[in-house]
Amino acid sequence: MGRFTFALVCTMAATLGCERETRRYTELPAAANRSTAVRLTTLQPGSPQPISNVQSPYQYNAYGLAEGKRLYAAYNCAGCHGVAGGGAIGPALMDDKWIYGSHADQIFSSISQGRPDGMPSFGGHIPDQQIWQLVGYVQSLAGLVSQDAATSRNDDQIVGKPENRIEGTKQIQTGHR
Amino acid sequence: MGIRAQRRGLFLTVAGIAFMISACQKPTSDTVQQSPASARALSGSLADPARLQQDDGQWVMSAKNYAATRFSSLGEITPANVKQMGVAWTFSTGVTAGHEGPPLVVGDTMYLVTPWPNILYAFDLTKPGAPIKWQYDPKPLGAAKGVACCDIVNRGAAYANGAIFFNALDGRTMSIDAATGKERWVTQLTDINRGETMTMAPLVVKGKVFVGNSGGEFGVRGWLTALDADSGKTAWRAYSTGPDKDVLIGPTFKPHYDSDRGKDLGITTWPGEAWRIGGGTVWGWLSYDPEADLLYYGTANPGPWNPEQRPGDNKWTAGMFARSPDTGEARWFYQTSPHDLYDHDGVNEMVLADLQMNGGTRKVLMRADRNGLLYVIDRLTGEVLSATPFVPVNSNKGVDLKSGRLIPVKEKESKQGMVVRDICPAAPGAKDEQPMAFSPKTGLLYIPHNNVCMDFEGTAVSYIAGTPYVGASVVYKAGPGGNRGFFTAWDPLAGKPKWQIKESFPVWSGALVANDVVFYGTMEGWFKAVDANTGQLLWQFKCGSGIIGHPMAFKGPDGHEYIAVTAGIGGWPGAIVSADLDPRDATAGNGWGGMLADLKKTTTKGGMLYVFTVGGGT
Amino acid sequence: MAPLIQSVLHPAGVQAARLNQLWWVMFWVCTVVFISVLTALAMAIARGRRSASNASDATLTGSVGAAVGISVAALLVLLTASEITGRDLDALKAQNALRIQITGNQWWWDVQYLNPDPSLTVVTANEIHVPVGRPVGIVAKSNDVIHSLWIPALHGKRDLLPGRQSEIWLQADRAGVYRGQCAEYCGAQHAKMALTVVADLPDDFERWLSHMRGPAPPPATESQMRGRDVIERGPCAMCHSIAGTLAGGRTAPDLTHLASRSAIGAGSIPNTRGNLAGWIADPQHIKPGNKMPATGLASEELQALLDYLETLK
Amino acid sequence: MNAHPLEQQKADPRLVYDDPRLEPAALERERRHHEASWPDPRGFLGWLRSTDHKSIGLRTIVTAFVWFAMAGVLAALMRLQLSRPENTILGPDLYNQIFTTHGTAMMFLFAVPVMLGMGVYLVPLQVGARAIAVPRLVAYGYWMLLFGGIFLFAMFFANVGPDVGWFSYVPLSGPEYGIGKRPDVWAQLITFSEVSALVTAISLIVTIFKLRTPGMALNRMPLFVWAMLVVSFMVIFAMPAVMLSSTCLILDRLVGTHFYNYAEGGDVLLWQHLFWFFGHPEVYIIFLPALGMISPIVSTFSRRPVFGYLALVLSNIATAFIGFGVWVHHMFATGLPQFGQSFFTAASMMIVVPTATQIFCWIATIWTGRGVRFTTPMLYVLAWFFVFLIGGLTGVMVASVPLDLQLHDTFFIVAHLHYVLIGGSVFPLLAGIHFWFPKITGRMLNERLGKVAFWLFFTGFNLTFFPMHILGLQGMPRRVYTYPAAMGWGSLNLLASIGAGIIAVALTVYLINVIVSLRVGAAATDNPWDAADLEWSTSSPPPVYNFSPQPTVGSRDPLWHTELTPPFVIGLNPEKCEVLVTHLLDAEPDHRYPTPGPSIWPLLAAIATTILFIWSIFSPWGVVWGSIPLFITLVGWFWPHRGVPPREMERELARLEPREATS
Amino acid sequence: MTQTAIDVSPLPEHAFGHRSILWWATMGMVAIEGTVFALLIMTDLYLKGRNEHWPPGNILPPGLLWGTVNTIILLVSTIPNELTKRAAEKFHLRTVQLWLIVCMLFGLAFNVVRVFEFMSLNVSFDSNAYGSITWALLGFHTVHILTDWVDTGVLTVLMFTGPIDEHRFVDVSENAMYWYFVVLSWLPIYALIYFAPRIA
Repeated sequence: MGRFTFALVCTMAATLGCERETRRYTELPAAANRSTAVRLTTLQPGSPQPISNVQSPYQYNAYGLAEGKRLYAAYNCAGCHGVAGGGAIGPALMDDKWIYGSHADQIFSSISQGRPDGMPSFGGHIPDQQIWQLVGYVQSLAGLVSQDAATSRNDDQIVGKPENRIEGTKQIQTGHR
Repeated sequence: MGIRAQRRGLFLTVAGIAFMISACQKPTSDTVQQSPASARALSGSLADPARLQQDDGQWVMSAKNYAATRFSSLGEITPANVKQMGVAWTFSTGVTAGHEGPPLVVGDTMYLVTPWPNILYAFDLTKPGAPIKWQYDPKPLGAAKGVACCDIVNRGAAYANGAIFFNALDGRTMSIDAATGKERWVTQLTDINRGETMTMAPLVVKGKVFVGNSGGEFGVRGWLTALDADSGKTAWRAYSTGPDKDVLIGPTFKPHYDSDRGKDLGITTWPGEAWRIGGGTVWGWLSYDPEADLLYYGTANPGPWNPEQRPGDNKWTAGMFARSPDTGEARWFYQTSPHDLYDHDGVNEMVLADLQMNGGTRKVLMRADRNGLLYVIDRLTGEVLSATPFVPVNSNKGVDLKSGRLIPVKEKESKQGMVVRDICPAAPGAKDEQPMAFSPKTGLLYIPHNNVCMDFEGTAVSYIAGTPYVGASVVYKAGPGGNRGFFTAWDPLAGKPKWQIKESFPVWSGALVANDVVFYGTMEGWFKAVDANTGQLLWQFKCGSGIIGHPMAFKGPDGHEYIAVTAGIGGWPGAIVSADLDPRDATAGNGWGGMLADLKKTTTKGGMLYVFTVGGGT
Repeated sequence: MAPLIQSVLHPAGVQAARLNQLWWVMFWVCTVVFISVLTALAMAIARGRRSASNASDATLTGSVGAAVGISVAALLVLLTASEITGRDLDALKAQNALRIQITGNQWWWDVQYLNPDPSLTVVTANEIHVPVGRPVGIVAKSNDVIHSLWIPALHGKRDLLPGRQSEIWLQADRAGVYRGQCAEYCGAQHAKMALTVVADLPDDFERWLSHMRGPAPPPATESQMRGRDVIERGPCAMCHSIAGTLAGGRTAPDLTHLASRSAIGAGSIPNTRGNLAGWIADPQHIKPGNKMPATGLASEELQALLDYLETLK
Repeated sequence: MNAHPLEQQKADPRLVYDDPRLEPAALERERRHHEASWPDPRGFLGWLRSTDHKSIGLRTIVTAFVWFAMAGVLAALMRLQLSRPENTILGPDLYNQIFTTHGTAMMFLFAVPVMLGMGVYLVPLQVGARAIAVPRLVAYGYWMLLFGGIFLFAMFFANVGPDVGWFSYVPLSGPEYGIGKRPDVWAQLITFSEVSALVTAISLIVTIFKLRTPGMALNRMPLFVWAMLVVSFMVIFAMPAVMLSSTCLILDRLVGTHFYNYAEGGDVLLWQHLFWFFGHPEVYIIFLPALGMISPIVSTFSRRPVFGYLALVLSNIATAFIGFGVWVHHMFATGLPQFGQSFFTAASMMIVVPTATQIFCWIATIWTGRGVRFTTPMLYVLAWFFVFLIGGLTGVMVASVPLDLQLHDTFFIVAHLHYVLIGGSVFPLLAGIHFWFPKITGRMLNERLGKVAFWLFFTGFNLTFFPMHILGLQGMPRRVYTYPAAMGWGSLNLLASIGAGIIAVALTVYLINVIVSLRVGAAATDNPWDAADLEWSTSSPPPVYNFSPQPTVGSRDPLWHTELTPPFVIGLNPEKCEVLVTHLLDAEPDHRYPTPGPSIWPLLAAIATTILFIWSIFSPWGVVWGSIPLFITLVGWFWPHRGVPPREMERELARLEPREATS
Repeated sequence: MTQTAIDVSPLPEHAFGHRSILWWATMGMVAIEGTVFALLIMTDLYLKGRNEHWPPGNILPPGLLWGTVNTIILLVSTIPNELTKRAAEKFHLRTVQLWLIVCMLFGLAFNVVRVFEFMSLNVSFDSNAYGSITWALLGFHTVHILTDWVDTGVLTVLMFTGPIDEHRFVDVSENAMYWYFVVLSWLPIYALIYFAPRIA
């Protein structure tokens, strides 16, 4: 018994020790803590810090974007934002006006946290991974992702240009309407 | 231009209409007219809406009267002098959403509910420029905007016994003291997390406030609720789907057609538990026949739009109920669109009138339905007397008068995953909620309506509470002729138009008949006056924004006739502008994007109340 | 549970039996042809080695012609057999048939038992029950790509084509459990898209069907209640349906009677509590590429969820 | 008739006797002259510029075998994964890429090209021509094959390997479900290989029609040439279908057209119709050349002319015609009306008749031959009878609509198609390589190693694929990356995987034999097998100009009928590398034609085309901008080097014809 | 035994028409492209059969004007084409040069009108299957017109700059042949694009 306890304590100490002695200069990969630095405005006191340019892990990933597109329909996003992102109950996603910002982390927050004027909060209802996929797809609606990776048309009624033919939007406005 | 029938004298054999009921009685309006302003207000505050509705000087409910005629006999404005009409005063609501519904005038006060944030304004009409007397802000939840399908509109308030009743978007009905603006009661009726909102204008009958929910595009289970006007407590609630006891179907239920008879049809005409999320909301207009003591209202579309997810007749959606206002018991039901294929809600207003038909007087209700047919129905039994298409229709072949059923067209039926093209009328229907008016003088219905067809693809959709439950990709396009709207004077007896005005955009404003002049607005922002008999354009005024509001007429404290209307583009079609949608997506705004891209270049958003009078000024 | 039967050579229904018959006709005729030709070849080699004497060209032409003629005759036999079988297969269509609509999805089967009375419709997934001795008309559809429904013990394949609708008629003549599988390559998890077919005696079948019409039973214990909460408030309801709860998703299999099914993940693994837990915790490990994400439920939530799911008989 | 002097009248060739030019010394002089004049560019640049059909044909064969080897490695990986149930060596994503790339490479980069490559090498020799017609086009075709293959495998290694099956059914390969660029890679590979095959087919047809040496009337053409002629026509009429369908697919994916979008009026079965309209003839495109190789081998090693020449030719043609009428038998499971079922069952079974005819003709040949010589090529051919019979008979089963409903898309089909394609084509091909190796390289392949390889291959092949028939009947579908242990398919799969290992060993032995024999093999004589066709009349390996002097023929088996020594052809100008163009039917001399020399432009044009094809996966503008360099290279290609300036030409014309000047 | 030989030196060094190698190679191309055209036409008819209305929805059939103008241009262009061919076969360099330029002008006119044709189709290639196949038919034919036009252009330049020998005249003759193919293949496509939507 004593020997067993000793071994156990040693093992635990060893594991803890390994953990403790790890010097992680780089914290977690950027993707994991993206949502912390979300800003909805460029206006900052003092000298402005750069707006985070965290990107969706699926920005250049065709599979992730296609999954995003599937989820956009599966989670009824299309019902509010239009089949091709033209908007209906919710604002248009294909134009250059992004009320809560067009950066990946801003969109992530909008989906995850919800927004006060009617955007439901999907955090906890869908896994973060899928939110990131949606982020990538939503960006593709406004031409903010690589055209090579963007999805093409669906085998459905055609109501707008396929995402891989949407030219990138030049000027993105952010802010409340 | 519409057809001008020569036999005008012949069909003006209108025996009586609901309006006439009031006309036969000793008109209270005379006394009201003579009484000083304060007296008018007093008499108004004491009066029951059943009596007030007969007073053409006031406008105490959104449809003007229980018969929903939107007819005012005030005759100061005539085809001859309407050209001199000008703006008396205006008021900016500061709200940029669509302004549906009319203001009310009770005594010397005008009441106006804005779209969300649903602020109720009272204007003192006795003072120049009608300053704000008080305002009431219900502070509805912003999140409610996310579950309002077709812009964050409000279709008006109702007045009774010294209180204004109206609904806030987040599902509250409230009673506000008409004189002071103090809250009497507020009742929370819906849960926005389930997608339920409220946009309709309540109706007050016999001390009860009738309200219904909205959210047919969110898998809401529709209902009509009667609230006690004094306390706000629920008197009864009648669901539009589910077991008979929920629908308040009992022994007194005597529908005219076989297909509406049977036990628990609200369950058995649905697959599985689809009835729990089956729609049939009550967001439109209510009418009331005091003589028969029957309340009439329509139930909206079944959800989702994709009909393949809900095989069966989907009772009791997309139809109309007659109920007792006291107990809510259903008396009869008629389904305009059994197993609705195209979002053809049955909520359009029902105009009550007594028509001379087949040698007798029939008590009828008339409804210009979304499915393109103008129904004339015996309002005591629910029997369809006639159903005539008033626009080009290819999605049905009319009604089989024997069985009462709409005859569907096979090739226009939805096939999930396939685009079915050129369905006429489209989802917004030949006519949506924009109410028509009926003139007992001409015997004509004045119908503001659409000329819209669509391509439709049903898609599988998940029910996720609080998210849209539609399951369709739709694209609207102009119907035959290329104009997207009409303003039609319809002869219900002859079953054809008397005259017709083509409008470029859907005519989404309500209609008003003020004696011989008919008023309506267009989405470009023109407020138009036309001759009730000929349809000749008499006068028009360009408002600041497109008009989807409902014009109303009243007599000011100065004894002059006024016409009021709200401009402010929005609503389902106008959301293209008001919500700044992107028409490069043809489905933007649930289908309007493809058709109304030019609306963005035509008008801008912004709500404004306009009050006109002959000569203008005060 | 009976062993899974997914073999052309073990027919359990009239259609498959006819095909099995045809197979053996083909097999024996072809075997005879095969042996004859090889014998001829062997004789030719042997003869050619023995003597260099040439038969006359006319004789040869006659022999070759005769051989071709015999081949054609054998072919006609097979053609006739095939034709007869084809007609027989078509003969099953019946009025009183059970109608099932099967819709292919990547990578699972959506099943609906159709009924003229819509409220008697039954929705389930990945497992069908059929009554023994009664024709079943299956309406085949697809929601995404082309799949193919194949239950070898009962019948051949029928493609599930998007934008089209096809039919297949079959009948089980022996009670038992038969396995079907998607036969048209349909993407990443084509391999794990199986369908369990249970052939019940007619009474059992009716009992099963009427049971299936009911909603999920209400949770009885606290843990089960918590489990239902996890479904309704958590990620499950976004995709799955359970009649009687708020869950109304249609992008994933219906779970109303999940516990009565024998397998999960469209035949990927047997439906046991442990497997179910593993599946929910990390479905991508068991069926890589399938559309169900890891949901990251806490273990306490997972246990409650399992408690509830086990009640969905 | 006011004929222009330059418009020469058809002049008759003269039959000359006792001409000084016929002295052996003179003939040798002429040979030297050819040797000196026919360009044989050396060095790496020369290799890039070469337009010699033997050089291109050989490198096509070698390249195709490289793709064969790579696709074979992929096959081995698949067998490794399937060797036991629930195996996790390969995940579904990789497995699906592997089986697609395997199928695609085997069909498009190996089977068709290698057969056409054999044709390019052998046809001009067998018809007695000095060169192939339109050689630069053939060179271009080779480069397209090379770049296409590099493209496919490079993409595969970059994890962009196609994963939608070699048939790429929509909508799985379409814009919605065919995610990323993987299906585009497939579709463009098709374009590469089709362009290559089409230009080669044109060249072969023209060669066969116009360059046959005098005396080789159509009814004296070797059967391999007949097979290549029929196949080339099949290529011309079948391949456009898949080019069209894959172009439509790319358009659907890239710019959003709706050919296959059922929601917008397209159709998913349109793809299948177009694909199988190509896909079924494709099988015969692969199969007929193999039959063409069997005839000379059977004939040579039975030591008699093949029996039933006319029947064999007609069978070839009949197969081609029927082959175009049975594409629907790949679509039985989609649900056909009863009438269609009967029709396509009958048509599909009918194809047995020509095939049976051929088999019986060969048996008759052996029967009446002067004893079979059991050389390695002959062993492969005899094995062909065994395996192809199985493949053919299972084909009959599959042709029956009802039975196909059970067998379709199962391992039974995998077995069937490998018995038909490997059995039907690769066995004769390996035989053919053995047979013609001396001609191509000048060295004999080692018979002993050859026989070892043969027996290993024969055993391994049957061990691999025969169990698959049973697996299919036991219900194992195709294209699955794994299967549950409970299904009981494990042991047969293991057996098949072991068989696959043996095949790998067999092919390695074969390869070793080739490499070793190339270095130390016995030197080959001109006609080591004592065969009958013209290619055996020239040296091994043949010179650039193939023959000097150019032989003519007087019978179907020219080398066996030397008693009718046919005359030579003389009078072709070696300076201009002239070939003799003859008449279509009876091959009478018509005119002389200078064959275009080596050129770098086909390579440059192929590079430009490659850029265009790959660019067009990413942007439709790739087609527009990419066509500019292509245009430039094509102008460079066709810009003539011979001739005079127009003014000079005009002067010459005026001098030749004063009348014209006055008019 | 006396050695005999066929002396082919008296034979000409070139030939026109089906005697020439290039003619057969061109025919091979024509066969391939003709097959593609035939398959495109089959595809069009197949899709037409799959759709209830052709064109679907309220799309108007293509405007007849430009297509008909182009058909006329094409048909008339066969006259200079034939004249070029005949001149080439008689080695009339000047005449060949002249008619080649006329042919170029016809081609130019055709290509310009083709732009208007595309604009009057009343449907986009990405609207629906009808639009896709209609654009594909017209587009594929345009590619032929364009390439043959560019080809003729190169040949024209060549006939002015040299170097020239007899084979260039054969080239001109083959080029004219190919133009006939382009013209002939247009006629069924014209009927299909412009009249099939008007019949059903």
